[in-house]
Amino acid sequence: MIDKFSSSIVEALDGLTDGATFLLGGFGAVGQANELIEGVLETGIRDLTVVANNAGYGKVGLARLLKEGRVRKLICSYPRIAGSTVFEELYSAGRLELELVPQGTLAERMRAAGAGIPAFYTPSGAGTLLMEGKETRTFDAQEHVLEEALHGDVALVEAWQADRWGNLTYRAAGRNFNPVCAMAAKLTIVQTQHVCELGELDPEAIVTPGLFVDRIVHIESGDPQG
Amino acid sequence: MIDKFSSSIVEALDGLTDGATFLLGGFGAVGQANELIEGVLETGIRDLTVVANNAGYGKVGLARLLKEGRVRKLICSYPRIAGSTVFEELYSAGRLELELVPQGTLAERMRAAGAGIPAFYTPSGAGTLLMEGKETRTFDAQEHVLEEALHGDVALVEAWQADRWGNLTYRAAGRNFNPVCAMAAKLTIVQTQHVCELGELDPEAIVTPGLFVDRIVHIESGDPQG
Amino acid sequence: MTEITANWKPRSRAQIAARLAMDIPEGWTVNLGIGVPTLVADHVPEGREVIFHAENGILGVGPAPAEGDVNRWLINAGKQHVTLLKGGSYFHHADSFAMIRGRHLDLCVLGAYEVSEKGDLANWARSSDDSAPAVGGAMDLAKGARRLWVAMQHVTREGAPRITKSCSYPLTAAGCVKRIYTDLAVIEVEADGLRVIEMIDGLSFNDLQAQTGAELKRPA
Amino acid sequence: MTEITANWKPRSRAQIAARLAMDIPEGWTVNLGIGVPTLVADHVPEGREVIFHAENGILGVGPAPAEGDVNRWLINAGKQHVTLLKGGSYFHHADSFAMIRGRHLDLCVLGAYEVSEKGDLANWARSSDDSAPAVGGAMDLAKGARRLWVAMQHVTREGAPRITKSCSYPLTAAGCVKRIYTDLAVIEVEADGLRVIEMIDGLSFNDLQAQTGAELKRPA
Repeated sequence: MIDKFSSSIVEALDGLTDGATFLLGGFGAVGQANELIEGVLETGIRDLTVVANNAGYGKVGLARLLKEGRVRKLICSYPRIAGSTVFEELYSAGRLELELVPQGTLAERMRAAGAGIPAFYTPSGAGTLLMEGKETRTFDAQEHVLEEALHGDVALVEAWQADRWGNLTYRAAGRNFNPVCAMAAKLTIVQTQHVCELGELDPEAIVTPGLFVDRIVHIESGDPQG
Repeated sequence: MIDKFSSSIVEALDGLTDGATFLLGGFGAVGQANELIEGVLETGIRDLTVVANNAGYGKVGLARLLKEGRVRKLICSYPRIAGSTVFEELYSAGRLELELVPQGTLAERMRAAGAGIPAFYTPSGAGTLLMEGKETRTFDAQEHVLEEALHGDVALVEAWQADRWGNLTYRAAGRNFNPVCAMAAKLTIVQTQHVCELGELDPEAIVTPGLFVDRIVHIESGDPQG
Repeated sequence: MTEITANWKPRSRAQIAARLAMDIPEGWTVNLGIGVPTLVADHVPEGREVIFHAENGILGVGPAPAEGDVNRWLINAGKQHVTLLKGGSYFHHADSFAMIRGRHLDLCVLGAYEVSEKGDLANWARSSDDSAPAVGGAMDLAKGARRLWVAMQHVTREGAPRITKSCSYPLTAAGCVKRIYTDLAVIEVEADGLRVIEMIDGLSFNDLQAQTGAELKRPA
Repeated sequence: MTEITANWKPRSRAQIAARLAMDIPEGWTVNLGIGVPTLVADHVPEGREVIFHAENGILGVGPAPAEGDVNRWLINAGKQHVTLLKGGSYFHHADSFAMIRGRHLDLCVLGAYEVSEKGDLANWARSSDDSAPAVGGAMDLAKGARRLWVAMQHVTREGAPRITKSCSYPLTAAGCVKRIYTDLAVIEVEADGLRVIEMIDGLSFNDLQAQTGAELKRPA
């Protein structure tokens, strides 16, 4: 019987290695898999590349991972951390590499990775500092930038509901980057607020079909704090 | 008050012109906006380019439009028509231009059009007859083909439920190409089996948000026949 | 900057937002940036249905919730708690930016550090080595929305013009701004330069020009 | 073709499907092409959970419905009526092919006109000017699935081999086939050629080789 549930965070995070690229769902405080991220901290792995919209929110999750010096490089659209100076301190001190990516390009690069599209052209960012050195091409008389798929070794996702096949739903703005991260990693690990029996989720309303999910752990983390 | 409902097929199809490119949802007999397509036939417009997975199903909808000689070019993945020889006769007689596109590339080209991506690379079809003359490029030691966005002037979509903002749901395999077509056309026209009050559709389960939809007409066409 | 003897009172942030909101027709889908743009939602004239998009995956964003009635899962792009209107929907980030990049938004309203006479926008970094650069969705919105209006103060706190011949800060996108709503005026970016559409009561064209770093054309 | 005195009986279509189904481990996500591949779903060993994907937007495809209990909105890629298992889900075509192209399917089983000794697949057109060419999702599946197995008759109705040195029909994709299940044998496409894994009872290696258009290696 297919059963993707792990009995603990430790089990769900088994096998992670130094140098891995992590894709983190979440936007602001909502939809962050903070317990999994702090579990990564516990594993002791380091030299990580982290892909996330924000550089953490508040002082939990990614903000802690950054503060503990585990992250070598951040690929991010909006790295300022509300209520924290962790990012700015590390970045100013040259202890954190930053690749700043327009938010839509960040999402689309992960979607492309998940969809087997190695590269695509986008108008976003054309003619700006962020695109210096990138290949460009004109379509419809407008400059476009060639952007490559952004793959992860591991995705850490927060879901609202999950079943044993790995089917997921999200809650309101908690959806954000989570379904895109789930598509784009070799190993997708989910923390879910609720566990459902197979067949309980409406097939018309499943957002992430199970084939994108590898491991799930049930964590009732409650409402986002932020 | 925003109200995208038209009172008739004629009203919903107002303003269509010769030479337009139509994107048609549907796969097999399921999710075909047959009543709108036959409405297009009634308008008398011709010289159309039609983008659809199949060249119609049975002898209704697109099969009729083809038979009446209104279509100049078909962009399609699987043009054989079950229970009909319309396509083969026209194509063999040189009276219909055909652009054969792998099914996933067809879907992704429309999704790209809807998402403001002018072109992308895909492995599908690389090294085959269908890609002769197309630009290619190697990523990860594998040949990829550059495919361009496929825009429509008009999309004809069949939905299960719709509200006055144009939010749509579909039914089972009736979803297929419909949400992708809805994204990719300048004018998206929907026939819906059911009409809902605003707020009646679950915000977590709306498949096509209203901003992709221009006009809706209520047609209880019943179950697909095929 | 030039000393100006004022017999006029600049628009408040709320008044800038309200003035801009007047120009949004019924039925438009609109994305609002953080700052003054966010206030636009509160000033859409009664009975006019406008649909607000938040790039973090919401269409049909409603007003801030009543205190004690906050859904902590429901925030806008500025991370403020919001509500969802009837007819609203949720989607993921790639779908959300497909809407933006695919030109499905009628309007985006953004704040700016600077806008040039060509409609160039600078609103994401103070310098090329900003200590905390943060672009968010601004570049996607600037390129993707069918039209981009800016809502901002006409001059900096130090009195320097924000509307200039060219931007000194790193660009968000070139030639994207169609209209500028400030505390002093409404200005259209036309192919051949900046046309004043409206000035606040009591302000002379010369006073406005004096606070603007690019040549203005008089109201038509 | 060589006349063969048979003391063996070729596998039926259902038997080919059943033999292939034996090799699908629990938990795989599998797409089945039309023809013999479709039959695979009916032969997964009891109690082994395998998830079937249909490229028209279904994950968790179940068996054909009982007569009189058909949901006419629920068809597979071959346009046959199917059911949905508990745990099944629906999605649109771009998402469906994202799954395929993005290498999220463990296996795809397709029919073929021909397979070459390099694993080239030809299954979509009989000639470069076929009067009704129809590619469907074959090219996406051939490139996208993590592994591709072919289920087909070993020879054509006329007795000509379908497993050949190179394909005479237009290619679906080069070098994509990993294993071939026919009415006579199971053959692995290895880097240096075709390795026979299994033959049906009573068939000699030489008999099999005689019906194959490329050199076979004996079972290891």
